[in-house]
Amino acid sequence: MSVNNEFKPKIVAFCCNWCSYAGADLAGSSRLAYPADVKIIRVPCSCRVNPMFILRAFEKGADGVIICGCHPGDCHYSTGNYYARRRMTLLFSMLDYIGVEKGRARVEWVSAAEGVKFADTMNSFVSKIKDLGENVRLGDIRCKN
Amino acid sequence: MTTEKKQAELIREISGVEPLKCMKCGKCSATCPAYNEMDIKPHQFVSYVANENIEALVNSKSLWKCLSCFACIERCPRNVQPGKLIDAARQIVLRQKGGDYLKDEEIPELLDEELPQQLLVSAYRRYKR
Amino acid sequence: MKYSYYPGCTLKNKAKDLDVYARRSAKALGFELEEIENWQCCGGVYPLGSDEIATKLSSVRALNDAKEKGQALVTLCSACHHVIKRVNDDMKNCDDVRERANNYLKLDAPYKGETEVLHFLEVLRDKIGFDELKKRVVNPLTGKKIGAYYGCLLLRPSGVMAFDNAENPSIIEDFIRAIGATPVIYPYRNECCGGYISLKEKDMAKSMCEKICESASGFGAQMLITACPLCMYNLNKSTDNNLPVYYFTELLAEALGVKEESEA
Amino acid sequence: MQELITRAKELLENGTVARVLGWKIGDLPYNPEPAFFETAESLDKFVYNGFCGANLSKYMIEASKLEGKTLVCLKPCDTYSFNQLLTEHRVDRDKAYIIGVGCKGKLDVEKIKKTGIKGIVSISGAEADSACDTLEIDTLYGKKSCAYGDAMLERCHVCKGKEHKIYDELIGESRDTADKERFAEVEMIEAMSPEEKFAFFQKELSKCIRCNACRNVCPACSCRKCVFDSNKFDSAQKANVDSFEEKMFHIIRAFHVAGRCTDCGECSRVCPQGIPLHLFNRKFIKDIDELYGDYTAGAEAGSLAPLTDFKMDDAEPSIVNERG
Amino acid sequence: MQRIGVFVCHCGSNIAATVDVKKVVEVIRSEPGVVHAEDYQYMCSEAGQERIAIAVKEHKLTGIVVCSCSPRMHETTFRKAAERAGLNPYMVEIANIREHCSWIHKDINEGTEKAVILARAAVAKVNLNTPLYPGESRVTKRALVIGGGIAGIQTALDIADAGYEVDIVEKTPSIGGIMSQLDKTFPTLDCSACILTPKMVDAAAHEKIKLYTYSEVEKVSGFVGDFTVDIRKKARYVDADKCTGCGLCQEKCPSKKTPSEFNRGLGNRSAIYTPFAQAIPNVPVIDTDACIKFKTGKCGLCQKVCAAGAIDYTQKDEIVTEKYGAIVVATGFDTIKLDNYDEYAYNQSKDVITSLELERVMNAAGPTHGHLERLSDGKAPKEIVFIQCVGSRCSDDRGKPYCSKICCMYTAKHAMLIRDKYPDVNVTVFYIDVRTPGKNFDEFYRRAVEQYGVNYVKGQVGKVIPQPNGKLLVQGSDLLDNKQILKEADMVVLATAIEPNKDVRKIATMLTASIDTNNFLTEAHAKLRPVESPTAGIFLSGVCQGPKDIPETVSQAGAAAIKVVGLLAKDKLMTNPCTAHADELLCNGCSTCANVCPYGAISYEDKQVNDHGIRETRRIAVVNNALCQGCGACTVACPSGAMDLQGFSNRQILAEVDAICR
Repeated sequence: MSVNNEFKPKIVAFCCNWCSYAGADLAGSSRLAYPADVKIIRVPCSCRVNPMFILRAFEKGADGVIICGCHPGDCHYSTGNYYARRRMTLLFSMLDYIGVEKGRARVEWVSAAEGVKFADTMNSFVSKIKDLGENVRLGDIRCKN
Repeated sequence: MTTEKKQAELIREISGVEPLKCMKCGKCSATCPAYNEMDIKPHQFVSYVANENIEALVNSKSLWKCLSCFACIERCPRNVQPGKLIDAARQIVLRQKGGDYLKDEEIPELLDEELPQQLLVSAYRRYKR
Repeated sequence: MKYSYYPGCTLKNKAKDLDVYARRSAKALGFELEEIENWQCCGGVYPLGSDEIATKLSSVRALNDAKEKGQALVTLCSACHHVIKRVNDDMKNCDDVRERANNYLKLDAPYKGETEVLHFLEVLRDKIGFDELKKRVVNPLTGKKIGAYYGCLLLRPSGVMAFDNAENPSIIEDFIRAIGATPVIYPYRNECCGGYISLKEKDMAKSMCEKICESASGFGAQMLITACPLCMYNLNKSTDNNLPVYYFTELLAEALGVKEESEA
Repeated sequence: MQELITRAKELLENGTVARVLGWKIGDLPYNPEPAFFETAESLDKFVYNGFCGANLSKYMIEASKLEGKTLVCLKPCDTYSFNQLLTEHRVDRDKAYIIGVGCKGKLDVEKIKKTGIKGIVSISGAEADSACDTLEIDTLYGKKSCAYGDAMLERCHVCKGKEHKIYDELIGESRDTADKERFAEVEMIEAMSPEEKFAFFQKELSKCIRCNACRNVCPACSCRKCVFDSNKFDSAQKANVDSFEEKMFHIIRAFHVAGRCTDCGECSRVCPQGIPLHLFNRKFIKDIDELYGDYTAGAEAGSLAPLTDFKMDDAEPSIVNERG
Repeated sequence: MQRIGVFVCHCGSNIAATVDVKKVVEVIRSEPGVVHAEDYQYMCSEAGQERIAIAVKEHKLTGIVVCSCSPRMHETTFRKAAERAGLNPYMVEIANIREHCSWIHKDINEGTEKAVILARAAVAKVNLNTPLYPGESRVTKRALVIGGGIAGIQTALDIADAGYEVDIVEKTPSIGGIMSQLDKTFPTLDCSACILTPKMVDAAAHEKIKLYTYSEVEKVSGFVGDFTVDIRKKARYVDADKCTGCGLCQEKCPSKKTPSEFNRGLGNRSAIYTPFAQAIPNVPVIDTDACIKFKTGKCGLCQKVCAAGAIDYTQKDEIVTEKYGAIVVATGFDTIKLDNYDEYAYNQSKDVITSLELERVMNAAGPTHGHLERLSDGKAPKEIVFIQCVGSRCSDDRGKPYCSKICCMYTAKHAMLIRDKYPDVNVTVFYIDVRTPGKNFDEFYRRAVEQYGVNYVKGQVGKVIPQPNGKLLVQGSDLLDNKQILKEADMVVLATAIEPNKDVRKIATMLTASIDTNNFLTEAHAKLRPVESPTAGIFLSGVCQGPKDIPETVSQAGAAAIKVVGLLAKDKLMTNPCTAHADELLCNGCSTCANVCPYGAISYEDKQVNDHGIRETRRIAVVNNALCQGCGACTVACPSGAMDLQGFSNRQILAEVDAICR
């Protein structure tokens, strides 16, 4: 096992089944590498992602959370990503408001055909999270422990 | 790393061009107004850099024949921008000591009455460090 | 309307006509060209290397000067226009160039490509409007068959210059129509005149210009107009006065009836 | 107030309403509490004055299940909450007889105490009919006074207006109280550095004792069972049963009421620890107004809340990184 | 507590090369709920599936985790295997350790570590899985084909021949599509009309096929087996029942200056027109933008001359609503606009034309009656230059990044036909690569070179330069001779890139079918499900899915048809059991969920509930399982958490989150 103590971020990616999960599959079958720090959870649609899931991930020690869905206008369920877009915009704004570093959570639209974009997105997200370093603030905003 | 490899990398860096994007269609060479004056043709600039054949490239006549008219850059279907590559190769030469293509002593005889400053300034920039 | 104006070195010297007629025409059309103070030479060519910075600074200074006055920056010479427009694009879109240039210059506020760069022709097309220009013409150049010579620098690369369709431009033709003359469209109007190559390779530039003139004459042009002193120089070297070359501003001043006006 | 009581008795006696929902005199001069009155006699204990800040609209959820109509006294800001509950089918319009009561700004005894006034025996100048510019306060230590405005709840300084959005009749005068910028506090926080923001909220939130007062009073928190009390978001692996909710409670609560919160300010009013909870809700309101167009929850019954609506060209979430 | 079995697949070396499979098995054994773990070379093989069945029995498994390729590949396989072993198929979860792990990581330690975490997340989820049971929905035994080109016609014919009703909706006045505009077809040089017209007639005459020409799909709702579609029948202003197709109206129409769409704008048509002689139906339409009667109120000549009294200026658009079980998209393609390629002088010279325009020029019914002539002066050309890849394979933002696939072959066809008919005409083809994969294709191209003497030059053209004498100077590269060529030509033909029909985006949105960055419809699987959209009940036929030639289009049309028939042959469909469900005791009845449901699947009922002894009537959300598609929008909108999604429940997803973040 590696002995260097390089920061290995924990990253949760929520991918919609129809576009982004398939985009991730395409990245895989095209052998486009991105860091192993990213772990994907399959959801039917980006609109299935409850802000509570994201907060829970952060609370449990995730350093970054990314939500991927079909491009606006291309949602398999017609409108799901439009709702997700509003929800996530407000949530991210709130996170920023309480002092969580910008960029810990991200939304990207990746279609089933965009394997390259998927890998690029994950690479850039991981490098952003590495820049931000470990997530300490969201671990406990109340700091009672 | 060999010198040529290093130079090839330097050319890529200065120019910001990725020669691997080239699909070898030859549209740059089909476009170039200075084509007939060149020993290494525009499409070859790309393959020479890709193949790290830099020695031949920097010694070529073509370096000093490119007009920087941007026609190859405009028309390249793969956004390779051969014109930027040749300029970067020129920079490699110019940035070396004694690499100037235009010597001060030869200037007076090149001038004439109508010659605009713009010409002199431009030639200085392209030919001299 | 007041614009910041960047004349460039050649317009102060060999290409005075380009400048003088432009100023007179501007006045007649009701806008003012306010020359930037202490402008420095643009360098004539845009430095292509992505690591070049010092060679871009004079353009940035001029651009920032216009920004501080809250004016758009107007150019006349094709080369100056090309360099300044592209440096402006770098300042707007290239983080590295912007950061380094601002580090060097230490301006009051960092310059981020805010200034609108307009060629004089673009002012005529987009701000005055060719229809309006047509109305202002007192001395239409009816019957004159004029070939527009664009050259490279105004048009390419089209993504950055955004001046006109780089392969089939129409702005100068529209200008020619507005001043009452007839444009002659010929395919070499956006081919290179040889540019700076004419300093050392006179024959090469000559043969290129011959092709241009031949094509223009072939399609019936009686004269060419250009916005570039270097194009003018190169074209003049290869044409035997069958096809005179003028700056577009000279014909503009003539059409507006201000050509002979003394500079007051 | 007398007019209100007279009218209430009348409506009780002629059978229009079965009960009255208002405020009852408390054990101290400044703590009237919400109460149902079933008989004309019991209305002797009815009070309506500057300390009747409590928003009665949420009580209408239970009242809607009772036989007969309930007369409910709603201040202008309370009518927004009532409308919002109506939109969400939580109250029955036919079971309510709404008297829109005038409002001259509601008072916060904590603010009076903060000016150094202690041992309050009685307060005059807070009556609904004759609200003065200055409150005269009898204390154990003698007479004191306090400017009405200085004693007002934060929410009254940023009042949405004294127009009742829904009512059957109106009784009593109102007085304009808005004299502060509604989003000034939010903007102040937005302008802070991430470190300052975090320090600010960490300090405030660490005061929370999870007493649920905010949740209980909030008219938007009207769920039959709160998610924090159900096992829907529970999971088998969870070691410490309540750690997650503990930490994220206020953020999640604010998100749950985003687009539905009428900014009534009850959460901050009732917080025993004095946490400015409205700052979360108001941030969402500000974002919604800026990103999706002005929207006031409860201004109109039946309107589509911003989070159940969208536009094709809504801003991308990355806008958060671009702003400020 | 579940009894979970974990099965880790080597996938040959696809997984095993970068994931230590044995180690995954070893580590995962100690996860809560796991009672059995094993690995195998190929879990998806029959032997692999058999191992699952044996383990289910031996270890009394209640849940299964398969660590393998993407669930999009084999989820169904393993669910069926579980079902055969007596488990509910929804007790299976897949940990994707191939596409999301072994294929993208090089370091075996890293890959193994991640595979373990992915497996843990799946185990955590299965611990909370519950058996799910699909419902049933009915199948409307009728199909809709959108687009009436060769793809649509062939699909419709094949479906109809299998005995099912099928409707074709075609936007233009006639079926036939681009193929009807072609002169000859490769690689056998058949006359296009000769092979297409009989198919058009067959389609029109088929008792199971109904044609909606000059019509557009306006609205689509419903789901697989039960779509409801609104079709707008645009007003033709000609009564199709009365019209005899005599053509007199077109002859007499005084407005004859409208560019003919069929002739690619190279000729004109009248305001009342049928696009071409063999049009089906042979009923004209009135173009109201060109018609004098519609523009000025005067004229009315066509009405006067029509003996059948078929002209009706008062006709209105009509909306027809139909039910379908399956929908086939066959919207086809068009050539790109060449405004970004003015170096080829298409806009500057009439003698620079596209290949599709050349088809019209070569066609006997075309603007030049089949004579090869210059459109500027009608003179016979002596030198013709063809330029390949105009707008194709362009990764700049001017053109299309893909190969249009058909150009190499049709250019060889054009070159051959010209050399055959006009032996004195020289033909030069500038090409980058000649791509001729296909039966008899390369032989065809070689014939053009060897037998017909077509001059193929490897290199792209930089500029086409119109000359004062009317000729075109073509400046191109000859990369083999390392020369810049200047060739004087009389005509230049551009092999213009093709792109999906402009309307496809709108249609894809209506169908919620996914579309790629080039506007081609995405297939469910690039290799294994090429004619199905990922959206159930939507099928793809022809170029709307990707560039292809006629033989390929016809094969794909047949494939799409058999998929449709396979669907329509069922009486009932199993519905996806992963639908939303409201907890009665938690539901507030607030309607927030219904506001975000794209399918109108949520309604409210006043229900008697018993909430821990309190009996009362409450307004409760009720989900229609046949309508719900399982997106989950409602679950997040619900403030109380009453609404949850089966198969992707809040607790399941949180369990995955926890397992990953552990």
